[in-house]
Amino acid sequence: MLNDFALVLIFAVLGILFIFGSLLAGSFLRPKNPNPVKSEIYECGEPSKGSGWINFNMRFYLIALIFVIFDVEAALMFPVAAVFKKWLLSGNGILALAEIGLFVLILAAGLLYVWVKKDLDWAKKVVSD
Amino acid sequence: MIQQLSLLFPMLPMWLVQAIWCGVVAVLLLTFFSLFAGPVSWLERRIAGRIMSRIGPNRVGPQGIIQWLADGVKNFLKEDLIPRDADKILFRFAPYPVFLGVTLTLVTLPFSSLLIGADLNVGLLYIVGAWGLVVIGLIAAGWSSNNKWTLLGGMRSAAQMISYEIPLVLSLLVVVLMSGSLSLQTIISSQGASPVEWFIFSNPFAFIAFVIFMISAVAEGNRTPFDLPEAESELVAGYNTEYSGMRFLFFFFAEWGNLYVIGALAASLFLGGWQIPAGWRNFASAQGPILPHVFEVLMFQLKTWIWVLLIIQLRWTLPRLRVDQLMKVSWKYLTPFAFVSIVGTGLWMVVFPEGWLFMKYLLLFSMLAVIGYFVWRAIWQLRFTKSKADFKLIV
Amino acid sequence: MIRTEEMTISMGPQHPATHGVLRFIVKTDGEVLHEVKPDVGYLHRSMEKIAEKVGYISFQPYTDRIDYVCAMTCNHAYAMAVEKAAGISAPERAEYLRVIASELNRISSHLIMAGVMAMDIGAFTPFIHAIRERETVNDLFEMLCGARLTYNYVRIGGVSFDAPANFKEKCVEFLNHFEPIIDEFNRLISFNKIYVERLANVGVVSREDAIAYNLVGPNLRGSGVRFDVRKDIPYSIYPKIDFNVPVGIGEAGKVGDCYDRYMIRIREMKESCKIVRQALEQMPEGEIMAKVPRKIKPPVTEVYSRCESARGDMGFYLVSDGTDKPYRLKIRTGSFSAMSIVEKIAPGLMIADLVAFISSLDVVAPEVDR
Amino acid sequence: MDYFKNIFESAATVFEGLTITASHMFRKPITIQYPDRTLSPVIEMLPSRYRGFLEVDMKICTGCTLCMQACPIQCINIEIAKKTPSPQPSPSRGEGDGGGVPMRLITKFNIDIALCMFCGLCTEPCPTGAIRFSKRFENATEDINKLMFKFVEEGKPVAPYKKSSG
Amino acid sequence: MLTLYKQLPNFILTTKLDELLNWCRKSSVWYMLFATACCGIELMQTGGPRCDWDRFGAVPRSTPRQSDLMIIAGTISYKMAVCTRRLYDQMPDPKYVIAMGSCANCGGLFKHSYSVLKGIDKVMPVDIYVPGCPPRPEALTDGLLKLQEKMQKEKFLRS
Amino acid sequence: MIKEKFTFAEEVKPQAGGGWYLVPADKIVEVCKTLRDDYKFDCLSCLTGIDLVDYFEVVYHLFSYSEKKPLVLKVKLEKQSSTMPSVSAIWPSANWMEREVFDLLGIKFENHPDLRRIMLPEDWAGHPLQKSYKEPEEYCGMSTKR
Repeated sequence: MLNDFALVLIFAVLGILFIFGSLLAGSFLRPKNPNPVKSEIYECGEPSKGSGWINFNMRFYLIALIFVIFDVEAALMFPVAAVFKKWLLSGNGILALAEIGLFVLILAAGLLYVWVKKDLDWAKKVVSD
Repeated sequence: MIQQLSLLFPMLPMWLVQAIWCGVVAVLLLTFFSLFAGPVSWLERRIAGRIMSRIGPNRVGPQGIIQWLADGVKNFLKEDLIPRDADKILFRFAPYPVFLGVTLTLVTLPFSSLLIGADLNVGLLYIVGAWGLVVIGLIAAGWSSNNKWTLLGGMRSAAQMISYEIPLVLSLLVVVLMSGSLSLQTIISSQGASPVEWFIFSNPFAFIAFVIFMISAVAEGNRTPFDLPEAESELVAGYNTEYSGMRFLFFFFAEWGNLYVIGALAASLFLGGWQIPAGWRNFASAQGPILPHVFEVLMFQLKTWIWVLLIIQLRWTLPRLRVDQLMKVSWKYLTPFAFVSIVGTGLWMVVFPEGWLFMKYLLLFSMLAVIGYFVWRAIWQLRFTKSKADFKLIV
Repeated sequence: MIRTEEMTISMGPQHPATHGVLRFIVKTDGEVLHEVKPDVGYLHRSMEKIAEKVGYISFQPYTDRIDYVCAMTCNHAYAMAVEKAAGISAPERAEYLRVIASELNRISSHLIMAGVMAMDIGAFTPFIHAIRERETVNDLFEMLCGARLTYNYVRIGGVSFDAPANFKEKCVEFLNHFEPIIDEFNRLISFNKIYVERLANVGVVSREDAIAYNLVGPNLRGSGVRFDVRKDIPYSIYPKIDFNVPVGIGEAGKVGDCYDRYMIRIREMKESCKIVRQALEQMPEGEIMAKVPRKIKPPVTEVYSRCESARGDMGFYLVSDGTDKPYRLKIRTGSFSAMSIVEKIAPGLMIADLVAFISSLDVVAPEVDR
Repeated sequence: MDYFKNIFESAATVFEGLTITASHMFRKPITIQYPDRTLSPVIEMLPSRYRGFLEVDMKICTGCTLCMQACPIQCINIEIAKKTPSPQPSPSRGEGDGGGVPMRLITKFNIDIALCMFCGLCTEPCPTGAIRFSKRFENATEDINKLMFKFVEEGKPVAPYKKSSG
Repeated sequence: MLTLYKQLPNFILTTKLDELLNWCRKSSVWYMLFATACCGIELMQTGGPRCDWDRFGAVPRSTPRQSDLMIIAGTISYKMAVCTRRLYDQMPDPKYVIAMGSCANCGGLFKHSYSVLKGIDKVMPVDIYVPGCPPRPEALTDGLLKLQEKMQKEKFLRS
Repeated sequence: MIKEKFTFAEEVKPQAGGGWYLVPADKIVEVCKTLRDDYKFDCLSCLTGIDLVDYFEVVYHLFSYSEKKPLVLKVKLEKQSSTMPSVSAIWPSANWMEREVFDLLGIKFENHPDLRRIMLPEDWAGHPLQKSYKEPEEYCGMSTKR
């Protein structure tokens, strides 16, 4: 088992080396003529006004928050799902199903709550000043 | 395998043999990835050309087949720009997770019953996790450039990818329910070679799960109709607006690599992966130990490429969604249906522990009917404008 | 409370969605727009000043460049203005040829609009299909007058060339080929659910706004005003031809949304096909050019002539002082007023909607700037 | 109910779109593979009225400069020198210079193709059809000076064509 | 390393390498989506099905960062010239410019105009001039082929 | 009909072409408002200016969509002041048209919400459609000669 993860690790290292190596090799060959305009931020041919680093709209964070909740719960379901078949074969299928159903129901209720609260709607008015 | 190898080189310590073996496999997979992503970009351009009544690249090499090589070398020789006001460290960092996120999934893709980088027992979770790396890269690229278009692109990609990860994971759960394992090899071996033994046709809810999986996987891969992060007509080039040369190429690489990952996952999770009919297996085994694997690999590739081609065609057919519609599709359509399909599959398995053969055949034949209707309809479309399609005035 | 900052983005002059060189200074908090300020003039070529310098006949090729997507109607409008001022009337066959050329060009212009609209929504294929059909129209024009884009075909007092020998057959062949293509185009993109959802209820221009902001042509009709210069202030041979004027009915959403404006163009292409067919049938034999002096010197007068271009009511306001050069030539175009409404409608839309809204107005940069 | 209608409509229209693109994969591209893989050169496919680069047939040019006057942007530049006839016959048109009468010679006939707008206003007044459109359209160059077409070589003036003598 | 390479004399390997790299570069000319006026429509048609620049590996990119070729398609007014120059500057090297049509070549028919730049070569170096008003797509393709010839002849690594 | 309501409006009917009404500059807002509200001229289809060397003329082409008829108003404007009231409050379409007239002819409109140059860059000198306009030798370091 650990072997397999070693492969993943080596793969990751090699992948990083691949990118780094090709960028490094390229840096010997490619031209480099910087000038002040070239290193400006591109904004459709006009000089850029202000920084791009701003306090971004909350909606994005809201989605992220909902995501985290759902993803964690979905991850929790993986082990249950993995043993579901075994339970089924040992005759406890209905119990397992009830468990899964209950869990999904709670999740769905959560989704419904967010839905009704209109936090899923993109254009919901967010207080801003 | 490793035991046999270490017997071959008794003087080397075990861990070194393992490391070398892993390295070889990794290099092979990376090579495969590069060799896939390049030509598929050429293929996509040719297909797109055909759809648009033009030709596509055909001058570079025979029929333009090494177009991708020229593109690669050109970008290799292109100046590498980092804007003055950008966050330089993050800017350099961004391509790594994007590239790795896609390539790392290759480790667990089973090309045949033997050919697999590593059959992790948490395979599916691993794939989801590795895929999650991509979004980090995209946000990093969007944020670090200090450009407003890239920022919007990065934010969109973040919102999109996390939203579609939920239905994706939930649809994977259906497969886990049916197979009882997270390992991809086990999932494939619990299916069969015949279509009725595939998970996709095992019950109607699994079919819904498959559709959800495909839609959200396309969204994860940032392909049309979900290509908002790099929406060319809205955000110039999205998160990679400021990237030039080689760094840009890695984003590109990842995009086409993603295609393969999506296709391969669809094939192995729902369509029986490398499973070949017993008749073929018997025939092949009689010829030698290699041939069954060749057949398996070919079968797997066939199933994968169908989806790769479908996604390519989809890209050149559909317009793109808006951000709020994108969210709507994910949260209001896909996620509820994913819940339904999980509970439904569980119920189905309790009610029909052996499966219901009639329903399997019904699903299979309705699928075939849809495909048949598709072909008929395509021919009808062809004939509707055909007589005039070759209309040329001056030639 | 987390504060949301606004950011100011300059959209254009080089931006894929701004077809040419329009620029929008956009204030947004991420996706929703708070304020959009169009900044035009990147293609100001001083047509009006040139007209004062070069004279009546020499200005004719310049009118091609006012609205290069639909140059025939510009030619036509200008020729009508000068004819009205100088008291010349073109022979009937020339009028028919003008109408045929104008309507064919309307088709090719609307094709560009429909294709670009699809491209801005994200579908690339319909755009290329539109371009493909446009090539055939260009071939027809190449046969007719030898140029693909800047025709200089409609002249003061007539047209420059008579229809070539097999022009009628080729035209009919093209129309027979083209009408099913519109249907295919519709099935490919116009009726696509994603496309409809992207356009319906987006950028709704009310009837009152449309009139007050002086929208013209398809944009005006999209808001439900039944007004077409060809019908209501008839010119040329349009009274002799039977055609409909499509008006927005809000088939997917509200009246005056982007989808209405888009569908009106699609319908107008079909109407144009009808007009071309009729005109080809009715076209009499005869002269194509009236007697026009080498130097046109209209009397001291002023003329305002209107013509239905692909972008709507195109007006030439001509002040002559009796010499062979216009004293003042004002070109009133549809895109100019269409751009001015962006400021009013855009706040509250999303960036993606703004792109759709601009392309649904079918703005051509040189028509705005001239 | 709208909820399911939306799903159905999306699926149906996407399906329809896919059939159309699929059918397009089996149609021939309409591309004309300029420059080398065409059945005949593109220049031969163009219609007879095609307005390519201007060309001047100096044999029948009368030197009337009507084209120069007609051009709105003065991209045609003709210079005419009035000369008393030299004892030798003029280089390009040997015979028939009515001796003694002051003779006009076209010393320069340049068309700036970089400036030209291909409107056709110059070809219309030409009394003999000497200035006309050819079908040539390809002359991309690295040097903008090559876009100045010179129909009269420097130092080799051409005598204008006269209807009576020709 | 590159400086070292530059000092190498011309011999068979370096010239062959140059040729190979140039061949790759010329086979993948990505042009910027930049069109101002009438020529822009012909530029669209050039990318369209009849002429299809994709055959030569030329695809449009909308950001200057990823493009090699800038096609000045149409009239450049003074207001635009400033932006055009900035866009040109923001393209990474190596970069090329095609002046398409009379307006970009020398102002064309807008030579009477007070607001039009008379020739794009006043603000940036131009590699290829394509005459025509507007040039038909084939003429522009001819320009691309001439540009490819020029690229092939360059000494990329030792310039 | 306009004559009855506004005695100061002067009707001009030249021999060729349509006629127009000459309205004093300070009365134009009043006239336009009445025309829009009472005579259904709901659209200002064209607003432009002419430089007649001695004085400016501002021309209003009105159009009524309900009755489908046009009307032309003209205002004479002395060159010294070249200032007149804006009608952009009556027809929003006048906003940009007046900006264009200001940009190209230099006529200033009072009470205009946003009177800036529209076609030419902000730092451009002069108003090019004036007959006395001379083209500058260079702009931003770019020579204007060929």
